[in-house]
Amino acid sequence: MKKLINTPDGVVQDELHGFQAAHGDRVRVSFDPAMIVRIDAPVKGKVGIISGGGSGHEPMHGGFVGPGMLDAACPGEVFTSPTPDQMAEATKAVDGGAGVIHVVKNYTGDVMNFDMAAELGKGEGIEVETILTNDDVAVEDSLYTAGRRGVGVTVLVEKICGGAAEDRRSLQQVAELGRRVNANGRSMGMALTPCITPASGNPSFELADDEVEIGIGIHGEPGRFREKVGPASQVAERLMTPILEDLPFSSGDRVLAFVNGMGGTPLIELYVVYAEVAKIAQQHGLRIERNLIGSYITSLEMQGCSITLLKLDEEMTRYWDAPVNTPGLRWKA
Amino acid sequence: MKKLINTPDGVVQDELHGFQAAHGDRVRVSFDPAMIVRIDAPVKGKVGIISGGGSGHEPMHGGFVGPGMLDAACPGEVFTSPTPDQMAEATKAVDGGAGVIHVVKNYTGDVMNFDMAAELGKGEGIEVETILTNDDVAVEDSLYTAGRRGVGVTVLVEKICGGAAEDRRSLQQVAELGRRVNANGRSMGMALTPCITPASGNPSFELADDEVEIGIGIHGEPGRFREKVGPASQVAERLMTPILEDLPFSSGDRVLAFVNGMGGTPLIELYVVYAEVAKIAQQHGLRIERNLIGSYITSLEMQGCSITLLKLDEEMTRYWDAPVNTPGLRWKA
Amino acid sequence: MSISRDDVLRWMELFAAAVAEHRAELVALDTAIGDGDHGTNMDRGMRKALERLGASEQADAGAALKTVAMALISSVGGAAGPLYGTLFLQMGSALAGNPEIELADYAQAWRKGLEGVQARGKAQPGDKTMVDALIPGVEALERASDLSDGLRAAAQAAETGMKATIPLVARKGRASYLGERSRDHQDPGATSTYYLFEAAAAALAG
Amino acid sequence: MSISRDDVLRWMELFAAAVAEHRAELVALDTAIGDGDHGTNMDRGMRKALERLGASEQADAGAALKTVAMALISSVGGAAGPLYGTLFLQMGSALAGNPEIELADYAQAWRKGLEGVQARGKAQPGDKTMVDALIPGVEALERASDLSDGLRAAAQAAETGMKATIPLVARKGRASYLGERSRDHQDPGATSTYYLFEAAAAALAG
Ligand SMILES: Nc1ncnc2c1ncn2[C@@H]1O[C@H](COP(=O)(O)OP(=O)(O)O)[C@@H](O)[C@H]1O
Ligand SMILES: Nc1ncnc2c1ncn2[C@@H]1O[C@H](COP(=O)(O)OP(=O)(O)O)[C@@H](O)[C@H]1O
Ligand SMILES: [Mg+2]
Ligand SMILES: [Mg+2]
Ligand SMILES: [Mg+2]
Ligand SMILES: [Mg+2]
Repeated sequence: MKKLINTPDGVVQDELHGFQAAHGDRVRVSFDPAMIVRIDAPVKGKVGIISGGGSGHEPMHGGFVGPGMLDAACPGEVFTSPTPDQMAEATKAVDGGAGVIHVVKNYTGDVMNFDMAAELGKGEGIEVETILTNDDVAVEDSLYTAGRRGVGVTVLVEKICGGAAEDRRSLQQVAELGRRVNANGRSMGMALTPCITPASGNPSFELADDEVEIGIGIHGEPGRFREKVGPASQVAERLMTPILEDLPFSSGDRVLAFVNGMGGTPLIELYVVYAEVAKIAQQHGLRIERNLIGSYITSLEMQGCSITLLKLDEEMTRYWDAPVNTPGLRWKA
Repeated sequence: MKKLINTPDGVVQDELHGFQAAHGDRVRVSFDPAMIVRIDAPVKGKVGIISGGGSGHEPMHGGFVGPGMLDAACPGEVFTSPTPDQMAEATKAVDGGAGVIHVVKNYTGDVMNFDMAAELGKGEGIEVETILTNDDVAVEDSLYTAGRRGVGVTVLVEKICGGAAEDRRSLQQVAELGRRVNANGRSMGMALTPCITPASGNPSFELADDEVEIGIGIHGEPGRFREKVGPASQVAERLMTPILEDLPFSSGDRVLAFVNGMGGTPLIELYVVYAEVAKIAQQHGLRIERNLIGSYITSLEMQGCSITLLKLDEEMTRYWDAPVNTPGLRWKA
Repeated sequence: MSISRDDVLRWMELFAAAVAEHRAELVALDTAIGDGDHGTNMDRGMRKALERLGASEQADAGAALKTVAMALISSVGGAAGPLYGTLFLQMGSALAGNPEIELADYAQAWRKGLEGVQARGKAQPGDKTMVDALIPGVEALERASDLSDGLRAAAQAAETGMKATIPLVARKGRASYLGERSRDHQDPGATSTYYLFEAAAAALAG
Repeated sequence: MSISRDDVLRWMELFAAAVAEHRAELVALDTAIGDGDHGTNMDRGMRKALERLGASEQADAGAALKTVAMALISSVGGAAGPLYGTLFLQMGSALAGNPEIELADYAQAWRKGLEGVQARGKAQPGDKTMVDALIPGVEALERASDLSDGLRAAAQAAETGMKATIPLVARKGRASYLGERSRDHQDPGATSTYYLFEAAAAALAG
């Protein structure tokens, strides 16, 4: 294992020190419990939005803290959801009197830890609403699974809800909007290579030189199946077909298309994939009204990509376009 | 070789199609000769700024086309500098009557092709000034080399000159400013892994599982030496020491610190490195007034990083802060 | 024969040692069907638990277990943090103020812990989780008439339950994403639960 | 014996074929001390050159060489594009309008080409570049009294020059960044230049 780290156990602490050194003018980094908080939090009268999750997915979530997006993020250890006291502290830190949203990706650990935190938050008289993201069509949503994973749509939920909260929409309105984004978003991912967590030092799975893993999540888990590597057009097809069928998306829909890199894939390849996504979308009569291309929700140094499609409505589009000023996503500010 | 591409020969074309599909509202992509041009070019009365270079360094340069940065970029094949007719066309496309700047990274191929283009441009009555970047301290600047390579500082030159041009500074002023940025910037890079060009299909060099390559450029070339992998603190030291000694930087200097990923390194590691850079800068009494952390000038999927330090003056800082609206770098717009 | 506060402290030390010793094994099991952090998570948590146990006087066995619970909840994260946290919290509550813990009390505390884990995680037997080691362990204790024998039987039953997770297809937790591909792997959480019973047998079986 | 337009066309076909055949070798040489694109670059360029030669009538040998030059300049890029472009452009200019190219004319055209390459790239002999194959090749031609023998001698001299780049430390181009580490590798540009002389000997030596 070769990584730009000091020690496997210290990665998250060291990264937070770097984050503080780089962005200390716009966020407050605390170490015990670990959290990254907007420097002007709590913003009075604004719904606070927090998220959290294991580290190793950067820029998500810490890189999305700032005006127009998150008020705080709670980083766990690598691929390990954070603990309830982190979320409870963050909830208090961002409560401006209008209540607090928890954006939670649907993983057993995240859900349980956020649940415990919400119980604590409520105990202190803070109104908390949870938005659970579960957009990964690679997972069957049935009694036989922990339900679908929350992946790419999480980034979109955080941006759009951030815009709405900045616009002083109420807790219920922001929560409802976030749930609508999740309900109208679908994702699927694939890997060319595994990743290596610093603590384990070993690849998360073994892939032959000509194999790809289809239907992966963002924690280095193996996917649904593997196959021989094909051209980008085939990869795009593999990911787009289940996405399009699932919602389903239909001709005339306006969508946001998000091609996400898993951390180790260069931008040039994401644009090659985007070209294929645009072709397929056109064949299906979809109108891509907004797009996002880059590595925003990652799996350490894994090579691969995920595709997220979100069926847009007017409100989502408006808050997607609204100013955002975070280290990871920034425009009009 | 596993990549998200269709065919090795078609990568650049396919990427440009993706770029056009994604950003067609803000740039015009042309394929023969290949170039990406600001949609509102030429901007009357504004100095035009173009750059170009081999592909495989994304987002540089195409991702930096837009208000506040480049007017056009000319992508060559992967790691192959573009041809004179591309630069000549781009020069014509962005000439708003105030002359055109060519930002050229100091590589034999880039220099010769841009030279031929400038000869053509001049033939058509367009005033052209060239800014040559050569900030890589890993290379000896002597009669025995092709001179120092242009690396990280190129991104800073393009941003700062872009701001100055938007502010309607004259051709001479923008050129002088860009040369000052180059003269006050120093960089050095390292790799944890090689990269693989689509056309060759083979790693650009072989590294053992516990070795790193120090002093690499951005074309997969081997570096100056290799050594056993050490902690991030040691990597930062290896890169910072020659940078600090070279200008030299001295106590009290205000600097911009740029920690750049080579394409396959995840953001979490770049922040770990940034923490070390900040420590070393502080030990030397440098004041980091601005920073940039991310993968902006890359070498396909290579893992590793480079560090660039720029000694800031008031004018550079002002134009660094100025609005920029490109796919790869965006703020205040 | 009964269980004292010091017995519980020794139990936790042995569990922490087992987790540290088997950290890499737990990571490897979790890499195969999860995200490869179960060993690191439990090790980090149990080190924190020992630290907290050492930092202040524990009134009784129940208080000690609650201390462990809070340490795990605030340091483990992931699925294991809330689940083990709940297990120890429920056990600690059941035993609070009880200076002379008899077999029946102890078995009942485990039952409460198990109920807490199932309430939190909604796992049923056969879902390929820690519950599959927990249930047979608790039931063996409940059937026992002697503390020492009962703990040995519980550890054995947990081991059997742990091994029985191998052929199962996961229906809860991260492994469930794999569907059929989760078969033929031993569940990491069931494995750490087996070590918990083993540590109990070694520490409390007298 | 003299060189006709069709001889030049055959020469370019053979050169293109050689470059295509040795594409992987040139890439491997350039991977060792450069950026691994020399084979791809030259292959792309020569395919374009043949396309252009086929697309319109070439007035004479000089015109054909200029067509090749322009094709290379607008499709190769990198260092090789301007350098080979300049080589063929200078040769083409020197031979323009000459329907009956004798050995002396031809040798002089190569000399002009070499001068152009050196003016563009500033490389001196021993810098470990294509110039190290070009100079001995041109000099052999200049010494020759017979076209056929002269071309064979030139190819041989270029081969010797190419091999002589192996122990050199590069002082120009990308390989110069490597300093001492550039030693013990054959220069890719010198290698393609050797193939250019080989093709000339095969096509023009009658
Ligand atoms: N819903 C659940 N109920 C009971 N146990 C569960 C549940 N989900 C997961 N587990 C247990 O947790 C273990 C994984 O723990 P760990 O790796 O620490 O957390 P994470 O899955 O969040 O990475 C699994 O092996 C399983 O035994
Ligand atoms: N200044 C120069 N003068 C002459 N030849 C040069 C010079 N620089 C490089 N070359 C030749 O160009 C070759 C590399 O060509 P190529 O790989 O196509 O371009 P690049 O180096 O831009 O990738 C080298 O092997 C060398 O022979
Ligand atoms: Mg985990
Ligand atoms: Mg090149
Ligand atoms: Mg796990
Ligand atoms: Mg080359």
